[in-house]
Amino acid sequence: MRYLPLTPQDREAMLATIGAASIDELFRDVPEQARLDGPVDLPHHASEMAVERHMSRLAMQNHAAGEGPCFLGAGAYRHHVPASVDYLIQRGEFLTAYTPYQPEIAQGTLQMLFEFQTQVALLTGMDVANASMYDGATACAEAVTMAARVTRRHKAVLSGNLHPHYRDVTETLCRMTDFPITETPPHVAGADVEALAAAVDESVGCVVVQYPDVFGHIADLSTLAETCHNAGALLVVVTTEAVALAGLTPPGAMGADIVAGEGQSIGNALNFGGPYLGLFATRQKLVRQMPGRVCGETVDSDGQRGYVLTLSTREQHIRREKATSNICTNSGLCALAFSIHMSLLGEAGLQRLAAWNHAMAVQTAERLAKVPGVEVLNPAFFNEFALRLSKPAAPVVDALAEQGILAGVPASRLYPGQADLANVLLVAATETVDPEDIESLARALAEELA
Amino acid sequence: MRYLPLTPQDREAMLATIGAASIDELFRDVPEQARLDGPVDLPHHASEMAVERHMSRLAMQNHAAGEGPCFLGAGAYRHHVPASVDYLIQRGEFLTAYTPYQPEIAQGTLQMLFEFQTQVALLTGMDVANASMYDGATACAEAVTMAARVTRRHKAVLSGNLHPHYRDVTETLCRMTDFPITETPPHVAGADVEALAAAVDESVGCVVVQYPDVFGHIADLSTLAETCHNAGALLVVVTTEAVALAGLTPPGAMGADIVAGEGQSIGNALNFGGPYLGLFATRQKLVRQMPGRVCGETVDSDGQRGYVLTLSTREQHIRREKATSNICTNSGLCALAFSIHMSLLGEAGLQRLAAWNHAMAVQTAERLAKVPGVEVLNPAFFNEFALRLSKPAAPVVDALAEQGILAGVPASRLYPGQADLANVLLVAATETVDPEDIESLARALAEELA
Amino acid sequence: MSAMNTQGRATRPAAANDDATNGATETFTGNRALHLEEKLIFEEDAPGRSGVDFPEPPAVADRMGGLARGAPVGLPGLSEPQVVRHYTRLSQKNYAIDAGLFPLGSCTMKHNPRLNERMARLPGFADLHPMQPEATIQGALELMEQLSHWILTLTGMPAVALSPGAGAHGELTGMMAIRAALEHKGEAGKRRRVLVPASAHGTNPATAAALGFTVDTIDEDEHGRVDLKAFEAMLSDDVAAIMLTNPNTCGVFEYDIRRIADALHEAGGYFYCDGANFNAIVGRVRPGDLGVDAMHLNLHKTFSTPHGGGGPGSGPVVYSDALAAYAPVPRIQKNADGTLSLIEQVEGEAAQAFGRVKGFHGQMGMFVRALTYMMSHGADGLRQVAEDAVLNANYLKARLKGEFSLPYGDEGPCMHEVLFDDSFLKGTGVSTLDFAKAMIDEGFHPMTMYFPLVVHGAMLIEPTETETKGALDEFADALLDLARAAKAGDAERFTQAPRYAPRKRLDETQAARKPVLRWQA
Amino acid sequence: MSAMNTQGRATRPAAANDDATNGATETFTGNRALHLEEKLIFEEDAPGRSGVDFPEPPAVADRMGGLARGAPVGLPGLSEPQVVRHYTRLSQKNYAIDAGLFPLGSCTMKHNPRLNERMARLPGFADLHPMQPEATIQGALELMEQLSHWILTLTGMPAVALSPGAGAHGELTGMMAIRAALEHKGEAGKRRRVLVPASAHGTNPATAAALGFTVDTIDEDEHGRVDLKAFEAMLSDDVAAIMLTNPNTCGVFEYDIRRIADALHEAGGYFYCDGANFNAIVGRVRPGDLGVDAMHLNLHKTFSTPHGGGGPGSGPVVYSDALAAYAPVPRIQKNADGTLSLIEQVEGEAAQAFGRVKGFHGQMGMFVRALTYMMSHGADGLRQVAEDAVLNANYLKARLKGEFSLPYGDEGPCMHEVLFDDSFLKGTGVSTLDFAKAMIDEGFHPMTMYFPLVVHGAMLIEPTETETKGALDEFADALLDLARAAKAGDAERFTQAPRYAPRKRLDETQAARKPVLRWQA
Ligand SMILES: Cc1ncc(COP(=O)(O)O)c(C=O)c1O
Ligand SMILES: Cc1ncc(COP(=O)(O)O)c(C=O)c1O
Repeated sequence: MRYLPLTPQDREAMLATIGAASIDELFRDVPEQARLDGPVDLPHHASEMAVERHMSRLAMQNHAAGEGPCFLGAGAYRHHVPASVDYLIQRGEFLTAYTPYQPEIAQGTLQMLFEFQTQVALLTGMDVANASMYDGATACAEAVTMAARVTRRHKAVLSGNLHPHYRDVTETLCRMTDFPITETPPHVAGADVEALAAAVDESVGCVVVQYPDVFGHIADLSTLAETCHNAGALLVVVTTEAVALAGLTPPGAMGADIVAGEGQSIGNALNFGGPYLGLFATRQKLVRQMPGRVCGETVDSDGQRGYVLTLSTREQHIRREKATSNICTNSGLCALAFSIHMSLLGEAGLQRLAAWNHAMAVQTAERLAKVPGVEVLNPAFFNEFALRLSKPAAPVVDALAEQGILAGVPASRLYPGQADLANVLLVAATETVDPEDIESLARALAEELA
Repeated sequence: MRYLPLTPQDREAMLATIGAASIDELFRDVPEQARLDGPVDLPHHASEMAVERHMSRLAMQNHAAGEGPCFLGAGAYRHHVPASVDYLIQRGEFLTAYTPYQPEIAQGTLQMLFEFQTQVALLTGMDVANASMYDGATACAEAVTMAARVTRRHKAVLSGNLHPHYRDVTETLCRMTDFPITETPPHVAGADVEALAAAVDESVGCVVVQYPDVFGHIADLSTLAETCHNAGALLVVVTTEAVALAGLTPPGAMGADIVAGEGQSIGNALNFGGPYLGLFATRQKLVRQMPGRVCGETVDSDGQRGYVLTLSTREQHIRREKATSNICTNSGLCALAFSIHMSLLGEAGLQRLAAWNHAMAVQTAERLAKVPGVEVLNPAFFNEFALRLSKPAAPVVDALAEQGILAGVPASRLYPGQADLANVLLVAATETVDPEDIESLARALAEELA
Repeated sequence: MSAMNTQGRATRPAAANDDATNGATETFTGNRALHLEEKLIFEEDAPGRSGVDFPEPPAVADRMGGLARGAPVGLPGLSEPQVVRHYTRLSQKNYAIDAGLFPLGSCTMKHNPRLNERMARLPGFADLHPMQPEATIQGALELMEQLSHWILTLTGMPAVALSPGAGAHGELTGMMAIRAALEHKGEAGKRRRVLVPASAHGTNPATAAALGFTVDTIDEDEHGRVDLKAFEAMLSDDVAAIMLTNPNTCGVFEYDIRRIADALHEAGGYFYCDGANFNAIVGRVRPGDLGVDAMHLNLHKTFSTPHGGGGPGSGPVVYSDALAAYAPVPRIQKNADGTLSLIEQVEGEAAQAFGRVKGFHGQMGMFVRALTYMMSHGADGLRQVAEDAVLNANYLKARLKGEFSLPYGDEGPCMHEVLFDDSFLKGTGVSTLDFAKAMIDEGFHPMTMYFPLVVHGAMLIEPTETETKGALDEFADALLDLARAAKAGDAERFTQAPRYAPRKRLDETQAARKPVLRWQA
Repeated sequence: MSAMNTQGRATRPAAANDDATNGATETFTGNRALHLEEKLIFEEDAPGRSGVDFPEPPAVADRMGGLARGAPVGLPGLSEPQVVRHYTRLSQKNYAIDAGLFPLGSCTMKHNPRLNERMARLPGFADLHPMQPEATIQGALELMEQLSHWILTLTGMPAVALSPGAGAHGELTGMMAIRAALEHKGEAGKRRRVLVPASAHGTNPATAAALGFTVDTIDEDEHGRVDLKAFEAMLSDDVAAIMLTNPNTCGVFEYDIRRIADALHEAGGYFYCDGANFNAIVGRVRPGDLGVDAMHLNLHKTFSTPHGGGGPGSGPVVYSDALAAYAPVPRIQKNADGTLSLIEQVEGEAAQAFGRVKGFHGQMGMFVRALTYMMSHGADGLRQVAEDAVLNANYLKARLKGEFSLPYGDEGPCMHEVLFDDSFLKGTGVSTLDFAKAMIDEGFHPMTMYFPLVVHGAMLIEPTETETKGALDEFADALLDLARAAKAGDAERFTQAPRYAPRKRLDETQAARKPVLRWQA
C-alpha cells in the first residue's frame, strides 16, 4: 500500500523491540467484543488509477459552472482566480503544516496571517480581524454570541434579508443557548433598515443586517448603527460577497461593530459550498471578546521582528469552558488563498475587479429588464439583484439548466413555502460573465417566460 | 501589466540615475532604420482570464487521448503518472532554477541528476548515463556521432525497423557531416537482426538497432553485439519505450555499447510529442566521449558529500568547437519527472507496471487476432505489436477516431509511400487500457473491416 | 544598513543586522544563503501596480445608490513576480510534513497524498456552485452518499451529518443533537451537567459551555484513564452527557468504555465520543460497538485531508439511533427513480428541534479528498493504518522510555501516541519548552507540549503510520541524545534554542501585552 | 554518529557531523532546523515496498519470446510519503527565481508565470498523442500556427521551424539550412569556414564544428563588438556564414550589424544570428530588418518557459527568404477547407537536402507556455519587456560602476545585461569565483562568471525586467558592500564563502579526476 512505509520485516523488528508478540497485543485494551477480527465490509485498497477513474466518473456527472453561462450567487460567487494562487497554496510548506504552534518554524504561516488580518480589516473598514472562521454563516452566529458577551444582553434582531442559511445557523446556536431571536420578515423590494431600526430597544444585544443583502439590496447603515449604539446594542454587518466591499462604502465606515462575512469569493473556488472562509472583524476595544485565533507581532531574542499566535487566553485550549468560542481548526488555507489573491490584485486591481462586477451586473440587469415577464426589483445593487418573473422561478431555472444555462438561484430554494417569493429569482453577475452569456440568458428566459 | 513591476515613477528615477533622458537613448546603438517606433501588429496585452479562454478553446478542439480508448504508441506512450510527480516538479525550486552552475545552492537538482543517472544506468543495464538529451531521436543521432568519435569510423548501419523519425534525425545529421549511412529495409515480420549483422564490416562504426523495434519486435541482440565487436564496431541500441526495459532483458546485458532512448513514458505526459526526455547511457570506458551534461559526486570543504556537474571538458561551454556535442539546455525537468516516477515505482512497482503492460498487450493481441481481417504479425512483443489489416490502415484509423477510438498508428504515417506497409497498423496497450477499451476496439475494427 | 531597510517601518526592529547564526558572522542583507528575509507585503507597495490585469470595464450608469466606496481600501500594489516570490519565501520559513517528522500528539500529522488534491480540483467538484439545480449535481450528491457509507461502515453507526466544518464544530453539532433530544424528552431543563475528563481537549469543555451546559471535570486514574469509581459517583439525573475521547489524549484506550456507556445510559445521559483519535482504531474497532451516541471524525486527521497551516478541516458527526433524528440539515435522500435529492428542510418534530450548523452542505472539497483516501486504502489498508500508527507509537515509547519519563508507568501498550512528562528533566534547568525548541534545531517539529494538562510538562508524541522505521530511529536517537545532554548539564543547548531557525525564540508575552494585530501605514 | 549514518555507504563521508555553520555548534542529526540533510534515494530502500499500487496483473501466456528480464533492475523500494519528502527536501536545497534575484547573464532568468503551467496542463494539450489523426488535433495545429504568426511578426522574418529542442538545437537547425542552401548552390565543398566572435557562446563554435565547418574566431574591438575591419579582412569565398549574437554576450548591441550583414551577403555568406538575447529587443527591433538569414529563439529565455533546472527548452528558428525552403519538417499547412495539416514529408529538391531534426513536432508543452506569455503581454507589453530589461541592466551598471570595473569603458549604454571584469579585485586575493560565492551568502544567485571569455574574470549580470527597483537596489547595495569589503582586505568573507548554503564550497577537481557518476550498492 503506497502510503504505508513499514515492511513486514520492520513490523517484526519493531514488535521485538517493544516486546510484544503481535499487533493484537497492542490492542489488548479494547474490549474483546469490540475487536473486529478482519476488515470491515468495504472494498479493499485501490490503485491511484482506479480511484482517479472513480472520482472522474462522479465529477463528470455534474455540470461544472464554467461549462456554460453562470449567474449564480446567493452567498457563493464564481470569480476568476489567478493561476498563481492555487500554485502557491499547494506548496507543501503551507499545505501540510499545522496551526503555527511553534512560531520559530512557522513564520511563513504567521506572517501570512498577520497580512491577512490586515487585509480583512482594511476591506471591512474595521480595526482588527481574526485569522478566520469556518464560513460566513458560522461567523455570523459567533458574532451574535460575541455581541451577547459584550453587551450582556442575549437578544438578537436578525434581518429578514439575511441569507437564510446564516439565519438558520445563528438561530440554531441561539436556540440551543436559550438566546432569544427576533426576526424581521424578508423584504424583497429593498433593504429593510427601517424595520430593523424599529425593532431595537434596550433589551437588544445586537442587530444583524446583511450588506449587500440576500436580494442584493444595499443601503446606508449609518442611521441604523446610531440607533443601535443609542440603545446600547451592537451592529453586526454580514457580507456574503467580499468583492462587494471593494466597491461599496465599507461597514466600518457606517458604524458596524462587528463584520462577519464570507471570503470565498476572493481566491477560493466554488467547491460546491465548502471549504469556505469565515471573515471576522471588529473594533480594537472589543478584541478580547473576539472568537478564534489571532496572530500578533513581536520580536525574537535577537530583537528581530516576528509573529506569533496571541491573545490565546480567549481560546479553548487555554481557557476551556470559559473560552470565547470552541473553535480550533479554522480556514487557514482558504485565508492564504484570499490573501494571495488580494496581494495580486492590490488597490488598483481590486478597484477594477469591483468595477467589472458592477458593470456586468448593470448590463445584465438592463438586458433582462427588457425581457417580457421580468421585473428587476432592486433600487440599488452591486453585482447581484432580484428579479420577479411572471412564473415561478424554480421550474424556469431547471428548464434553463437543461440548456446549460445556470440562470440564478430561485428565492424559493432559500425561502421554501413562502408564496410571495415563489417568482423571485436571484441573479449575480461577476467579471466571469461575458456579453454572450448575458444574451443567452436573456433569450432563454424570454422563451421560457413566453 | 501583471508581470512587469516597474512603475512610471521607477522608470523616471532609474533613468535619472543612469543619466539618460529617455528609454530611446538606451537603444541608440540600434541602427535607426531598424528601430520600430511603436508596437508591432499583434494584439495588445490580455488578462489572464482572456488568455485562459483562448487557450481552453483551442484545447477543446482536440480530442484528448484520455477521452476514450487509446492504443497509440510508436514512440510515445500513455501511462498513468502519479499525482505527486506533477506536484513535485512544479515546486518553484525545481521549476524555476537554472542549470546547476552554482552547486552549493543547487544540490537539489544535482542530487536528483545523480539519482537519475543511476536509474537510467540500471534500467538500460549500462555503466553510466548522462543527465539527459532533448529526446530519443536526437539521442540516437548523438549516439551515432559518438560512435564515430570512439571508433574513428564514420559509417553507420541503421535498422530498417528503427523508428523513422529517429532514422530521419540521424540521417539528417550524418548527411550534414558527410557521414555515410547504410540502411536495412523495414522488416515487418520480425526483428531484422540477421540483416543488420550481414551489413557489418570493418568500415562500420556502429550498428543502430531498436529494441523493441518500431513494429514491436524483440530479439536477442547478443549475437549482433558480438558481430559488431568482432568487426570493431559499436552496437547502439535504441529504445522508444522505457517501460519495456523493465520487462525485458536490458540492452546492457546483451552487449550494447550505447543505449539511446526515449524516457517520456516514465513520468511524462504525451504532450503532443514534446518536451520529451532523451536517455543516453554507455560503458564506463567511453564516458569521456559521451555528449551532454553529467553530474558527479564530490565533497565540500567540510568533507561533506555533495554533487557537481563534472567532466565538462567534453562540453561546448569549455571546449567550444572541440566539444563532444553542442547541447546545452537538456531535458532537466522531464528527467526529474522520470526520476520521481521511478522512485515511486521502485523495484516492485516497476516490475508490476511492466507485467501489466505486457498482460494488456497480450490480451489486446489475442482479442484482435479473432477479428476477421486482422493478422497479428509479431512472434514476440512487449506492449506494442503490428497488425496486418485486410484494408489500408489509415482510413480505418480515421473512421475509428470519429467514434472516439484511437486505434493505433498506421504504418503509412511513418513509412509514407511504402505500399507493402499500407495495411499495417501499430497497436500499443499500456496499463491504462482496460477490458472495455479492448472490446470497443475489437468491435469497431470488426465493423470497419467487414 | 541596507537600502532594504531605509524604508523600514516603525514595526521593524532597528537591529536587523544582528541576524547571523551564533552571532559569529553577519551578512549585509540579513539573508543567509537560502534563508531569505521577507518584508511585509504592505512594505512592497507601489501605487497603481497590480498582479491582475483587467481591460477597461464597460461604462455603465452607476447603480450603487450613492454607496460607491469613497476611500481606497489601502492595499499595496505589487506585480505577480513579487507576489509569487513573497509567498515562496514565506513558505520557506515553515516546517511541514512534506519536509519531515511532525509528531504533534493529538494532531495526526500524516502524509497528505497529492492524489487527494488532484481529485478535489476536478472541475466537476471544484467549479460546482452549491445552489445549482439538483439535476446538475448528481455526481456530487453521489459522492456524499458514498462518503457517508464509508463513514457509517467504519464507525458502525446508523446516521451521519457531514456538514460540520471541523472537529470542534462536530462536537457542537453532536452536543446540539443531545440537547435537542433532551428537549424532546422534556429533560433539557433538568440535565445541565456535562462530564468531561481532565485530560480532554479544550474544545470539549468549550463546546459544552457554548451550549449552556455546566462542565464537571472527571479525574483520571493512575493509568491516565477515567476513574470509573469517580465517574459513577458523579452520575445523577442532572447529567446530560459525558464527552469522552477514545483513545484518550494520554494515548491509551479507555478499557472501561462499555461500562462507562452502560452506566451513563442507565442514568439517562448520552455518550459523546471525541473521535479525534479515530485514526488509532479505524478498521479495527467500531465506536458503534462501544455504546457511543455521537462522535465526530476529523477528516483532516484520520483521513489525511491537509491541515493547511490551520484548516480548513471537516468534522462529520455520526449518531446512534437515539440521536439520528436530531441530525442537522442538509441530508441526502435517494429517490424512487435512483436520483438523489438534497434535503434542506426537515419536517416534523425533529426539524423543530434542530436546524442547520453551516452554510450550504459542508466541506465538499474535504469530502472528495477523504473519500479518495479511504478508497485508496480500502478496508484492509485502513485497518493497517491503525495498526501501523499504534505500532509506531509503541516503538517510540520502547526506544525512548529509558531516558524519558512515563507519567503512568509502563504497564500496558499505548495507542497511536505516547505521553511523557517532564520529570526526567527535573533539576536540569531545561523545561519542556526548551526541550521542544532544541528539537527544532535537530530538524524535527516538536511534539505537542503541555497537553494534556493532567501531567506536568506533558510531551505527547504521535508519529503516525506514514513514518518509516528509519525516520523513527533517527528521531529516537536524537531525542535520547538530547535527553542525555540535558541530564549532563548542557542546558545552553536548550535554553538558547532554536539557533538555526528563521527566528530565535519569539517573545509571546510582549505579543499579548500590547497586541499589534495588523500592519499600520 | 546518528543511526541515520550507521547504514552509510562508502560514498558517504565519515565526517557527517562536521556540518554545523561556522563550526560553532553541532547538531546530532546534522540537520539545522529547516535545513534538512537527505540521503540518496537508494539509501532508503526496503525491498518490496512501492509508492505505486497495482492490482495483480491478469495472468497471460508470456509472449516475450524468452527475453523476459531475468535480473532485477535494482531500484530501491519506497512508499509515497518518503518520495514526496525526499524531493521536497532536495528542492529546498535549490535557489530559484521564485525565491530571489537570479541575475545569470545570458540566461534570462525572468519570472515564470504559473498561468503558463496551467495552460500547458489542459488535457487537450497535455494528453494529446503526437500521432493522433489530423481531425483530432486541429486545436494543437492552430496553436502552432498562432505561435508561428507571433514569432514571425516579432522577428520580421518570413519562415519559422518550431521543432528544435533548445537554443543550441536551433543553431544546429539554422546552420543545417545554411549548409543545405550551400549544397543546393553547389558551394558546400568550397565554403567551409564559419566566422564566430571570440565572445560567442560555446554552442556557436560547437554547432559549426558539429556540421563539419571550420571555426574562425573574430576578435572584438575595444567596445566589446565585432571588429569590423578584422571581420571584413576575413571574408572570402570560402566563408559559409557568420554566427553573431546580437545583442552580444558583452551586453551591447552590434551597431555595425547592417554593414556586417551586407558585407557578408556580398561575399556570398549567410548570416546566422544567435537570438538568445532577443529579450533585449523584442517588440522594438526586428531581426528581419537587420539582414539576418537564420536565428533561433530560446522560448525558455525570452518567452518565459521555465528553465526547469536545465531544461526542457524550445528553440524555434526563423529563416529569411533565402533559407525558408530549407526549413526542416514537420510544417503546418492550411487547407482549402480551413483545416490544418501537418506536413511530415516535403517534396522536391529542398526535401532531398534537409529532413527532420527531432522526433514528432517539437516542444508542444513549451509552445503553449510561450504563446500564453506572448498573448499575456501583447505587442505593447513585449515592447515594454525589452525596455524594462534594458533599463534594469543600465540601472545596475550605473549603481555599480563606481566600485566595479567595466572592461570596455563607459561610453554607451548596455542592453539587457552588463559586463564587468575582475580588475577591481586586483590585489585583493579575491577572485571572481570567490566573489560569486560571497553573493550566495547574501541571498543572491551569482551572475554568470568567467563568460564571455574575452574579458578577465568576467561577471555578466542580467537582472531581467521582472525585478523591482527595490530588489535591484538591495542587490546593488550588497554588491557595493562586498566590493568595498574585498578592497578593504576582508578576503576571508570571500574565500570561506559560502558559509550558509547547504554545502560549503564543493571540490570540482576531485569530481572530475575520478568521476563517480552513479550510486553503487
Ligand atoms: C482530541 C481533540 N479533540 C478535538 C479537537 C478539535 O478538532 P478541530 O481542530 O478539527 O476543531 C482536536 C484538535 O486538535 C483534538 O486533538
Ligand atoms: C548566447 C547563447 N547562445 C546559445 C545558448 C544555448 O541555448 P540553449 O541552452 O537553449 O541550448 C545560450 C544559453 O545559455 C546562450 O546564452
